[in-house]
Amino acid sequence: MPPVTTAHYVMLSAILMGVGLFGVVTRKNAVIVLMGLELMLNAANLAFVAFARHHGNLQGHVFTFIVIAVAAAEAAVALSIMIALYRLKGSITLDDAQELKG
Amino acid sequence: MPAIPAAIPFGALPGAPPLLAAGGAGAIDDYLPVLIMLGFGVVFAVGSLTISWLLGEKGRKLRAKDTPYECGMPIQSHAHERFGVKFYLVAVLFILFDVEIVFMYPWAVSWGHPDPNRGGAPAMGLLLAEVAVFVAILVAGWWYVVKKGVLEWHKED
Amino acid sequence: MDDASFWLGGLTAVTGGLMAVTRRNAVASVMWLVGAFLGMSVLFLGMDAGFIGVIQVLVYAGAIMVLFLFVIMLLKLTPAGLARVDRPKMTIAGILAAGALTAILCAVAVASPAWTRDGTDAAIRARTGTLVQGRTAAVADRLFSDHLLPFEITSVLLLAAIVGSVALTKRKV
Amino acid sequence: MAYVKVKRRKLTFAERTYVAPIAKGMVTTLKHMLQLGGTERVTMEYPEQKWKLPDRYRGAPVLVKDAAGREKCVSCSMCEYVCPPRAISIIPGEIDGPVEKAPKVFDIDMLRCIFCGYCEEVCPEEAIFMSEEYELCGQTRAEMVFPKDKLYAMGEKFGRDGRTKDPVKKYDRLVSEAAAQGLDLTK
Amino acid sequence: MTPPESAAAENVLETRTAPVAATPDMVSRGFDPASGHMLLNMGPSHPSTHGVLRILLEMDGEKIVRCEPDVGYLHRGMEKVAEVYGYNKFIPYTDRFDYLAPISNNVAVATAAEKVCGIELPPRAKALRVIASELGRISAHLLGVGAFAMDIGAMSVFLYCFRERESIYNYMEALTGARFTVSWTRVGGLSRDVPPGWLDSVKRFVDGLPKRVERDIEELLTTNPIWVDRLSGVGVIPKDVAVGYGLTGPALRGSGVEWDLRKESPYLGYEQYDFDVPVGEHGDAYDRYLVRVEELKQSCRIILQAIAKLPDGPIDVQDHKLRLPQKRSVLTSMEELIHQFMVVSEGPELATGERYFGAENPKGELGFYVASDGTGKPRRMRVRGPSFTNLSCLPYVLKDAMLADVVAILASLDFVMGECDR
Amino acid sequence: MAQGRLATVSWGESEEDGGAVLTTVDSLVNWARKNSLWPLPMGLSCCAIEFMAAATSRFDMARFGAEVARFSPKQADVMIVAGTMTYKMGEAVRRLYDQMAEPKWVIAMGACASTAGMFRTYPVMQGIDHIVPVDFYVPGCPPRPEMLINTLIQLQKKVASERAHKGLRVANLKAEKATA
Amino acid sequence: MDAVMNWFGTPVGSAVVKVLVVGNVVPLLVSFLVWLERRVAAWIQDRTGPNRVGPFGLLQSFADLLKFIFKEDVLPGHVNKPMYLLAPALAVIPPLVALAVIPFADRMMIADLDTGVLAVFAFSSIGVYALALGGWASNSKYALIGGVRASAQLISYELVLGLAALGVFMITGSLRLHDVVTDQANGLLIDGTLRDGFLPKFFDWNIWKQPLGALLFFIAALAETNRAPFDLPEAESELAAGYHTEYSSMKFALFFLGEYAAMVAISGLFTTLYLGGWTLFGAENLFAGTPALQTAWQIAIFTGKVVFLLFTIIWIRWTVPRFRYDQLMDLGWKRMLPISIGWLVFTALATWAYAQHVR
Ligand code: SF4
Ligand code: SF4
Ligand code: SF4
Repeated sequence: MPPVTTAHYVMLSAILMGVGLFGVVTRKNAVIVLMGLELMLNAANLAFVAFARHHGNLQGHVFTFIVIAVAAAEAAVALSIMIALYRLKGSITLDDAQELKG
Repeated sequence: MPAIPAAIPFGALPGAPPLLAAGGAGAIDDYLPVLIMLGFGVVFAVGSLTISWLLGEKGRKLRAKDTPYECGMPIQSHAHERFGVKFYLVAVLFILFDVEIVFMYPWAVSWGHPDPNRGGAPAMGLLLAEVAVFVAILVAGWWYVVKKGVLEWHKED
Repeated sequence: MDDASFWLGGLTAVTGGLMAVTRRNAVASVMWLVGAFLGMSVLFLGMDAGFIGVIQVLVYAGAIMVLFLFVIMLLKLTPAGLARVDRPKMTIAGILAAGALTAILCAVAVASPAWTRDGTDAAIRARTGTLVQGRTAAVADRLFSDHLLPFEITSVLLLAAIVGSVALTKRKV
Repeated sequence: MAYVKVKRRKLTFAERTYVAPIAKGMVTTLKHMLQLGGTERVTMEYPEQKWKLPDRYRGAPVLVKDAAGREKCVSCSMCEYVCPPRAISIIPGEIDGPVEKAPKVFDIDMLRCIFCGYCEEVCPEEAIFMSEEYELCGQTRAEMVFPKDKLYAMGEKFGRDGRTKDPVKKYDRLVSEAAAQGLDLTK
Repeated sequence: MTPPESAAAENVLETRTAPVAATPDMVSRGFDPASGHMLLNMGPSHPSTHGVLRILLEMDGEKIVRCEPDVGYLHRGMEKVAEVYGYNKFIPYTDRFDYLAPISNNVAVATAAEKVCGIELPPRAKALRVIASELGRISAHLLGVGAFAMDIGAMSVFLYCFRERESIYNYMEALTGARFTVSWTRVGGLSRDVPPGWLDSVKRFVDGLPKRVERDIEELLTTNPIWVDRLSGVGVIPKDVAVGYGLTGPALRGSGVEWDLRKESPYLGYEQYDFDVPVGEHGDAYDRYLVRVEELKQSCRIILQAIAKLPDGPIDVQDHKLRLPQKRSVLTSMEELIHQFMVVSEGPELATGERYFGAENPKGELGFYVASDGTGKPRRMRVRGPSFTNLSCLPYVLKDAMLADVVAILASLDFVMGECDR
Repeated sequence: MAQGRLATVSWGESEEDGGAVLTTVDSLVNWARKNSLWPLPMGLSCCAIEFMAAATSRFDMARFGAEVARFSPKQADVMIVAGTMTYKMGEAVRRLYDQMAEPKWVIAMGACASTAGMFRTYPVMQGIDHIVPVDFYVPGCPPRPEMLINTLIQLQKKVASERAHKGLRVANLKAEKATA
Repeated sequence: MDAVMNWFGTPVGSAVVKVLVVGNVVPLLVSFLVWLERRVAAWIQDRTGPNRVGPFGLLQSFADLLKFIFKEDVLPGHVNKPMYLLAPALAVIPPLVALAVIPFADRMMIADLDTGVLAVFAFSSIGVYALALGGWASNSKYALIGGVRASAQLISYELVLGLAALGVFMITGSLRLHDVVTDQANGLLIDGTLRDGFLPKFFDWNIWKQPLGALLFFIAALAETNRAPFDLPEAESELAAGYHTEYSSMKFALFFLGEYAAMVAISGLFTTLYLGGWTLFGAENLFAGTPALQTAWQIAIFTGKVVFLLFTIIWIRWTVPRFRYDQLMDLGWKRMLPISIGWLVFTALATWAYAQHVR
């Protein structure tokens, strides 16, 4: 097997990004969509750290750290919105949310 | 001015290099034993579940065994009913505060170890100021939560 | 070691992620995703980002996913509930979109010699002098000196999130 | 009158912090652990040690015979009548000799018996007694219905000096009282 | 060899794997499945329902919206038994009412029967009955407090309480021959007098009891903030509500109502003793706990006084229509033998009349309404079980309570299902 | 019949079982089972108080490892029915019995559980063996705590003489597969 | 043969050996602990406790364990099977893994991580899933309420745990647990001179420098391990057996095991953070000449401290009543959280002042 290079990490990151995207696009359940999003964020983190290693500095690490924090905040708020929505509508499929718009 | 980095209160000597602290090795080497332990744990758990499945007494299938315990009565309504939103709020607050605490840990390391040799370490005064702001915001969040009565269990949300 | 960790972590992460987005049962999704994050953590460790690896477990697997689990338990998202892939058109679209994205990114990665040829350990060490070690103290020093502002902004963001979620979920504000 | 309001003490700050009262409680439990101050261990190692039963203890009911080995019970059925759970069933025997009829069948269903002692209380012949036996258990119901001979055997074994072993010997007394009047009942 | 019952059991095993549900149809009783409320079934086999009480809770999240107690899991047809078996044979059954203080029930039912025909007991019998029923009260309150503590998690206190109760069991055993199903009283007297040395050892025990209670119970609970917080303000029953539901005993006095039959309508010479009756102020679980602990100590006082001035004399009314004759005389005198047969088979002859008598038992007012037609068996005997009445306030106290408080509230009411369902 | 302590009923380790010799596996399994009889307390009425007393300081059932009362039937080994069982209660008892995991035993503690004792009345089930198989009947109303502990010891003996390995799933895997 | 021996010399090999040793000692320790719990409970309650199985009843836990193995393995039809099976496994793995980071003698630990305590927290945070899943998958009301409450309790006190421990690291300046221990073993540095000797070394323990922190940590640790007075998840009498109501045989035993293993782990962590780990005021170097003996001696010291802590935890359990759910949450969020933040600020200011003073 060839030695693992930055390219490998980037490819892995891309695959994970794809998986996340797949979840986001196909799933109707908002909670799972959100999970897909978290997966995509993580894929990005992976790339960050890979680049940090590639460039021999810690910027990526710091950045990832902060991204994780932001992800937590994002998850909290997004799920809160869902709860509020659920209380309003009694379900949380995304289509219902679209109705809300109109 | 003592020879030892002074800012470590009550006196700490830099510890001797631990045996397994792999000098030049990467993080994965440090963590490998943990992974091994994890593997052991998995084997242990799965193993004991399997063993008890194999060695357990063969029981008869009874309809009653497939109903949950409800003090000996038939179930009254489904278990997965709606829960107080309180629990959810606790979880939300937990992750937010948890993240804040996670930020504090590296800060504590910087704070307790302002080794001049390490280069680029922030000064103590700066650190103090930073954390003051941070803690103030943390406390503000906490105060808001308490004031909103989120943690009052006797009141419905 | 690094290579093994890549394959192990990568496999876990991808499997976990795939399972997570395709499970009918939302709770199963959460648990698969937890698995994916553990794999991801192994990947970080493989890149000598020990601190990030641990934080990944602590925050993602140990906190954020707990929140997801709570929400699912709270909202009765049982298997018979809502969690279904039931939009065939969207499924195809999803596969196409995801596939395209992945393919493009992979192609870029493979095609870039900077990442392949110069991306090995030896090459990086030769280029930067040393392999960067994401130890706590190092990350901390960077965070509290150069990246002061993001740090404080994050705290404000967290505060906003607290206020936001409380305001959103509490009925009587 | 003598109604008093219960006092509800306000907890002091030290008590409010949980630490002080818990520490106090821990001292108490430590005393118990170390058996200080009248808190000795009271466990009785049961199968080896046994509780000394008081004289009046009401164990399983048993039948006794008199000194001459004659059945005292006359099947008067008083006990059968009074027994609240109706644990006793008697089939009277034939009248035989100077004493009245002895029971042909005398069963006590030990699983029914509630050890109330009413049978002992009412028996006009002092034929049935509450023994010291309490270590009974059985795997079937049938084996716990004790027939007459078993009850007599238990009477031999578990009768107690104060009560069953030395009951008022009615028959003997009747004999002696009659003898005083010049009659000989033994014939 | 195998009795038919066991054979039946085998069959049953094969055929009855899933018993048919026989639960109340909650929907017909106003439960709305769409409300999102949860129905939680507590009991009959539940660690904290003290026997076989069953409560159906309709809950909104953690809050109880409605509560339906379901009693009768221990209904044993006691009143009917009394009508068939007569007064004396009913006494063992009264042991099984409030089985935490059987001797108090014994005393109550015998006194009730005596009241019907206006029998006056000899003073020694009265005093002994007082001693015994106060011992019963101590033992009941010890278990009440101990079980309360156990439900709140202080397991050790429960065992300390039981340690003290064991001593009471010993005295009961020495006095009556059984640990707690004593069957001690008879209409018109007692079955046995106290054995030698008994009074002294009871005195010694009662002397030291308050101190031990302070050490083992109060020290661990009364000022423990966990305990106080769990109890105070929980399950509040205001005065008027308590009176309205007809609560009695510590449950009533915990709400601050000054009512104790030993003071209000003294029987068995309770007026001769000097004792206090504790009452609460707030009517919450903590008050009920305090009242019990204090009552326990007051009982010790009563016992000491009663022992101090215990008169000599007979323990029975000397009436062969009521009490069994002396065994010795039965054995020798034909007349006495006939009396014996009559009393056993006909039962004690009481006057004709109807009368209610309530005794202040550990759980509250244990009342007997006796309708006597002059024979040895009551025409009708109605039993007023304090636990039943005390439990009737459950829907009130549990409404709007939190699920977590249910245990504390139940334990503070301190009921016994044997007496509730009878 | 009437020799010796009445309680010591001997179990047919020899004749009826065809002289079965207990294997080492059996003795190991039985050793574990008999020393860890966790009760499922069915404290229905007065006898429950004596059941509790058996667990308290003086009698201390814990000495035999049997103090861990589990209210969840799935975790208990021996159901101790202590008290009067009414027909109304019977259903619940039976359901709990069914929910217990094998191997399980039942002790009918007290006159009421064994035969209904003094309650020959309409609401009371005349003995719990109408709905659950009983291993041991304990007379008494209530039985002394010692009596219960004695029964527990007898039950231990009974457990020790059982043939355990035949019941284990490993021994039945093939048969299970065949039926499936 | 040599190859095998050599492999044991490699980091991986030695790690495997240690894992096997620790992994097998911990269940042993747990069984001892269960026995201790039952005996201590008995002593407190004037009883004898299990004394029939083996000497002093020491084999009691093994009998229980074996019984569970041979008990019918009920897989009820009403549960969500994969999650139902996953929960007990998740209950037992995290504490085991957390133990891998704790040093039990000088340079003796399975993994010496530079994230140290964070790693411990990270692993133990996975334990929440055991309770939540156990309750949820059981599909039973008692279990569900129990599980949700238990997990809410766990996460709430995780915060306090984290905040309380922070003070130690502000002093030590390293998350590495080995450093934390060595930092407590030097003696006090007063006015720039290092005071050696028994007393300074005694007062070098973090429990003296961080008394309130230690107390908060200890209380939070009780809550994290579901011990009295925080043992509501499984002992709250209104919920029967709580989240593991529906579990039988080995699955239940695994919950049990996991809980006690968590107790061991958290006691080990407390010992490391506040009680000087394997050190004993210099006495830990008694056998400096013979490394093997020295290590054994240090392990003994460490184990002694841990057992003492475990004993204290048991002792508390049999003394106090239990909190109510809302009181517990109030205590965590409204009292311990602000107090620990306050303590944090105090520590920061104190160390800062000290640093200024020294400079
Ligand atoms: S003791 Fe009572 S229940 Fe037993 S046989 Fe005698 S009268 Fe009947
Ligand atoms: S035992 Fe006594 S009461 Fe019973 S039948 Fe015999 S003589 Fe009569
Ligand atoms: S046997 Fe006696 S003590 Fe036991 S439940 Fe029945 S009546 Fe009560």
